[in-house]
Amino acid sequence: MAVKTIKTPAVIIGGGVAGLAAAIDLSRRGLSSLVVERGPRLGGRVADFCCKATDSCVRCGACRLADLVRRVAARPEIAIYTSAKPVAAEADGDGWRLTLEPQRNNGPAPVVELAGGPLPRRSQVQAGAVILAVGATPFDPSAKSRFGYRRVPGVVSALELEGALEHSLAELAGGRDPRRVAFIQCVGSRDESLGHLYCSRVCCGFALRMARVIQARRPGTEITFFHMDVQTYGRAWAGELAEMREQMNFVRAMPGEVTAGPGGPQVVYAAGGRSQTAEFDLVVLSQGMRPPVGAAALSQLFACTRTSDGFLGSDAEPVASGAAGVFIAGSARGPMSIVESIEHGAVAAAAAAGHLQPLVREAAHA
Amino acid sequence: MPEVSLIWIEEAGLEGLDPAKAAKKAGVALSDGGLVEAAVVTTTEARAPRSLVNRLKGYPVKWLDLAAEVGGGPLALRQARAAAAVARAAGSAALGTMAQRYTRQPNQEVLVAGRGLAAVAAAHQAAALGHPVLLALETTRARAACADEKPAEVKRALAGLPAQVEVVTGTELVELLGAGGDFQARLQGPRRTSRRRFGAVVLAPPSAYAVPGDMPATAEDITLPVSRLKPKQYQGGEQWLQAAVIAPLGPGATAHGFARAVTAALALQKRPRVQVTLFLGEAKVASEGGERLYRDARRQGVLAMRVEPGGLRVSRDGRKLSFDDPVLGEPVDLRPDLVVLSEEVTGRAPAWLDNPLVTTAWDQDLPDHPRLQAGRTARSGLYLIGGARGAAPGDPRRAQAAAAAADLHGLLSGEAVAVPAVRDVLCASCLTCVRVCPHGVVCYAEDHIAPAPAACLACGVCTAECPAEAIAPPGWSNREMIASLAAGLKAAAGDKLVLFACRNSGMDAARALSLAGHQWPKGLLMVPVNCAGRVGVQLILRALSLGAGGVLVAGCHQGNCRSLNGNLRAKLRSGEAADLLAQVGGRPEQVRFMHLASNQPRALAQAVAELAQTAGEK
Amino acid sequence: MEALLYLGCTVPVRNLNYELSARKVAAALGVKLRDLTEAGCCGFPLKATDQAAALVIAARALAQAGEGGLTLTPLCSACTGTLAEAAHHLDHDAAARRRVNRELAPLGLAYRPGVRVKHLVRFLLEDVGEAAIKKKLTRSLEGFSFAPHYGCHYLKPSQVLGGLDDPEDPTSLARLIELTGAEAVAYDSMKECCGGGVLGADERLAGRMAGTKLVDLAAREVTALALLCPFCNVMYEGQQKTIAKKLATELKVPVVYVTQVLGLALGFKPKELGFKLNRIKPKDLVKAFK
Amino acid sequence: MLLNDCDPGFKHQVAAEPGGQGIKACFACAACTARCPVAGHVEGYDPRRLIRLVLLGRREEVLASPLIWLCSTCYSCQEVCPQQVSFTEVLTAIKNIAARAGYGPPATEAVIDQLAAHGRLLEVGEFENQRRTDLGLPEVAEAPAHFQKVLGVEPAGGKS
Repeated sequence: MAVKTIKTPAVIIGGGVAGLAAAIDLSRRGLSSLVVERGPRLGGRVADFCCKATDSCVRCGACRLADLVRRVAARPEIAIYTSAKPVAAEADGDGWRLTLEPQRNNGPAPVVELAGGPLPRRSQVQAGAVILAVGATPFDPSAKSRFGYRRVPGVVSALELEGALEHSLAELAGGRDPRRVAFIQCVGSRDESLGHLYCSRVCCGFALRMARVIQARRPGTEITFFHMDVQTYGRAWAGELAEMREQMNFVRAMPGEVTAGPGGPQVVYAAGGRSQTAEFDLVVLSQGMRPPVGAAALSQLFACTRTSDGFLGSDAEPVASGAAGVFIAGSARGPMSIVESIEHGAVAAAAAAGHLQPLVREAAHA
Repeated sequence: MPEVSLIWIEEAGLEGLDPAKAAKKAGVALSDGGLVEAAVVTTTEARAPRSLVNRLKGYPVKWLDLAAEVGGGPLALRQARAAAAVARAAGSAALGTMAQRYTRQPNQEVLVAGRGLAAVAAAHQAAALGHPVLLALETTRARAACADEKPAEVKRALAGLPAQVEVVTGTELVELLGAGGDFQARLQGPRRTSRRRFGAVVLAPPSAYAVPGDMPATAEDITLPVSRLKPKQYQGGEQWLQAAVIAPLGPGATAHGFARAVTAALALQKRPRVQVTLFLGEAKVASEGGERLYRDARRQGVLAMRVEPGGLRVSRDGRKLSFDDPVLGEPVDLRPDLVVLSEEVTGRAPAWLDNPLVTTAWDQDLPDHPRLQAGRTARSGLYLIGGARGAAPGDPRRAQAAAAAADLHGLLSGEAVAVPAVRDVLCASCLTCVRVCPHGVVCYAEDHIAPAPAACLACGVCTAECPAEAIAPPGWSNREMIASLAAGLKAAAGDKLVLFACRNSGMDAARALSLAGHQWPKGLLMVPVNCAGRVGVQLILRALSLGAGGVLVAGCHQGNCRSLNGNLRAKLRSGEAADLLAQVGGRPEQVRFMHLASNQPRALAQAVAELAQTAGEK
Repeated sequence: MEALLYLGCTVPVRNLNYELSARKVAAALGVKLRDLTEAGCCGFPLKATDQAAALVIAARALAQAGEGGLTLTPLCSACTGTLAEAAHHLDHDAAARRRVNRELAPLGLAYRPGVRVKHLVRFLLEDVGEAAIKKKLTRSLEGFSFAPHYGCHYLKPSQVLGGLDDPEDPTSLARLIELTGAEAVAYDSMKECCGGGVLGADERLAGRMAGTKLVDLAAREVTALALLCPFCNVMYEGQQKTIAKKLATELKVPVVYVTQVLGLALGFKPKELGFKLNRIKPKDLVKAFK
Repeated sequence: MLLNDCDPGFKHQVAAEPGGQGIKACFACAACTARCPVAGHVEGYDPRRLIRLVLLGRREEVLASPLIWLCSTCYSCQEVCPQQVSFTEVLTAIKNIAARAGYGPPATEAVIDQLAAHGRLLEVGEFENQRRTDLGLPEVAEAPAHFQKVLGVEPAGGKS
């Protein structure tokens, strides 16, 4: 059976916010694209994020996904294959020839109407440019076993808390009503022992926003924020942080361990030059970002470089990959926020359009 | 379809004809010339009264030499010819000129004003997208960089600019009127002032490094800002040279400012017998490579010392720094031989940008607005990038420039919806629309209200706030909305409810619910709006009078509104409607407002269910 | 299967029950233990004051061991740690290796990279394997419970000793204990250090440190504390009375070696495993298998 | 305390000692202190504080401190350190410097004497070997000569 070949100016690997933003930006520039998403739905990790607004918007950007999806769906020049993954790639003239393979997915079904759908069969794609927007991978906190993840009841990851924020926290806290909640920052970040010599940038804001939601829903909930340095950025944070310092307990210490106590998980940390133990109902581990799980395979597939932190791309340039015609968008390039990923997607698209320009001209002449 | 008016000007050749009959037959309304959604005028532009020509300027008008069309012959024949000509002209006014009328062709030219890498990059990107660009550099030397950039880099970037970028130097943007698609700029050149029109404007004002105001005041002779530090000049002798590098300490400290301080500390520490103590509030390592740099500095021997805000004190002579070491819990003194103060990138938006009379384009909280990224300001088509936006030198500025260029390209290539139509006959020139337009689109020029051609987001705030029903984006007039409300409510079964939902939040949430198979109350009518700010008191009350038992307005969260404060206006107007309802003996809880985000479908479902219950209670 | 037994200083003099049971268990599990005669000190006691000398001393033992190509299996965790660290250091640092070999030359010895050091218990777990051990067991210790004490240098520093177990959540001893049918007790102070390292510098401090675990276990019904290091034994068994006195409390926590537990399950009599030499004996256990 | 009076070279000296390399990387997160079993028992014993004293250059205070000899070498601090400071080894480096500077604990001499005399910390004489033989254990031989050579000392009396 002949393998179908799809021809497109640009193929975007990854249908998260960065990939979608790149597709929209390309189409604004008059360039069609094919978005290839491994999972069953668009949106990547952001699709699981809820709104953290309390009395006002906290600028997390998660709500932006809806308009990206809406705009992608409205543009016929953007084609989408979900449940698809590149398994082979070779440079082909100025462009790339990719082989896509269908992926079996058991995850949640797509909840947005889309142009396109699951990749039906193994297919070939001929593209002038490739944008890798595969996102970062969250650090698995069980690799830092001293924090008791999956071992001590009531210890959860920040992403698990995110998933439960709209529902019941009691389930996370093993049935207890969580009135005492601790956040431990930098789990997997700023950690040379793991080779993670970078700050994941978004976790402080993420944790503090969730802490605020918890306090807004259950006034009087005690929040303890174990941190080394608060990494929020943006002008609005300065004032908000001052407010939060009044309402929450900021402890500047990296805890030593989390153990199971009679009334909930206990955090062992240093204060006043000695070890202290504090008991909580819920301990949230703010896991950092790791390079995408497939970074090694992708960098091999597309002959692209990795940053010194192991993400895709190069330290020297924002979206270049070291391979002609291959560009990196979003947190596959390094830790970044949702809003930053959207912007980064546009920048990658600009670079890809620059690469495509001579090709487009040639095609017009031919 | 726009409403087309027939403006009948009596002149030779039309004697005896009945304007009303002609209008009726052609299916248009006869007008005295005030109603200008679209018009057919029975005479040529040259023959028409000047006042009428002026009034109709910029609107879809079919000038018709009716006398010529009608010709001679029996009155009945002339009357029939007149009706047919008017009908034809009306069709072309309504359809043929509609595109021009409702979405006037935006000017494609782009002005980039400012200096430095961000400016050059924005010009380059906009040109790459096919726009003619005027790059107005405010300095006389083209390659002059911002104070935090290298001139050589700017020179390189300038050399790479494509041909469709016209570069002028020594030229400053001193006044800007209009909005996206049609800006009128006044440019002050070295010799003369010129006016030009542009479709979009990118501002990249100069940026520089400045020492934050909360730095301790050490003696002048031992104190330097990072930008003036030459590490090679320092080394210790028998005694160690003690240097204090002070990173930004306050809550506004940025990762870039921190990285700069650490870079200076590292360079100094590498000098022989120099000991650097680096004071910091929070180690802001969130910049790329920031953590590595910080580690390298410590490994080199830099002593990193966290101090609480205000915790770094200076002796009266400015030569002794005192602080409490949080680790030892002891007071520590340092008599530095050198104090290096870190700096943050600063850049100011031009003062005129902050002028509320021009527009609410800018205030300092906007850079964080989740819907005003890519350099956008509140004023559509106007972009502010670079240091004034907090972007650090180098790639962040290029990235911002690229994002802004992509955004303006989208705007000018017609992604935005059409401009609002103004019914001059109703307009009292109260300027409410000019004042409330969140995007600076509605301008007042040449004695009439003149919306810009590309920048309108059809948020409808002007329509909701206009006391005279004189302005509306096409499709969003009260008349049209009420008509669709009436039709929708008529078709609705059971307890009738109306949900006015912003497309950026409520509608997305509703759509997610619908796709997930959510069972809405049978009588629910969803009315999408581009912004909750479109929903004024009148619409709410009309919905109730048309039979709705409850009205819910779902707008974005505070600080998330694409139209800045359309959501807050909607909240205010919902409250007013509820109050009015109470005054006439109704139940105020029939009118509700909620803040919502696109990813909060559950909250919407709950609010609608509660509204249904309220409506059902009667 | 063969291994090179490293006795160190303390075991062959003070912990004969440990040595006896270890040799019996190894033999029963088919491990032929060869003795590294003339081995002596591993260098640990000198590390604090003279690392360079400590390294040479460790290298001496390693060099002796290296000749046979067998895994060096100490019974003492401190010896394990010191020797493994030294081997790790010398394997990765050619300059240090040259320095050390200059010192060893007059002894007719030289360190060559690649000497493997494993605590004997780890050797049993990894080289013999849990399945093989299980097959050889003839008796069930069901009804008895042991509190495993891993100590420090059996697993840490993980940079050198990693791969066997997670020092933050160790399970290897518990698994070994459970092979015998006995219960491995999970208890709060499981990861506490015995304090043996500071016994020489501050006896009171060492006692307080060991006391934490002893008090914790005294409150539980465990057959015995099961350990695998003579240093830990000094603290938990040797010092138990003194500690109890200092803490003004009653303590009677029986202490056994993991090899003794294993020995019982392999069918040996308590006497053969040196239980006579246990100062605080798990009487029920001894009685049950008499 | 005046920082100018401290010795900035001290941290470099510690870092140059085997095991001391990591000290300067410390960013004072306090995970080590949280896990130190000695810190809980001894007032003032705080790994993070000891590191800070070295970094500040309070040389004499560190070397003369009785605290540096209280480490139980459990390696807990080293295990939890995100910056690979390896405090147990850093402290070994500090102790070595202190010992060379004459601050060593008195027990050192005795240890060296014992090793020089027997090649082991505990003497294995006839009595011990008899006991071993009775239990069916092989005899153990002493090899002090090796240790004398390595340590560069003569046996201090006793039998050899």
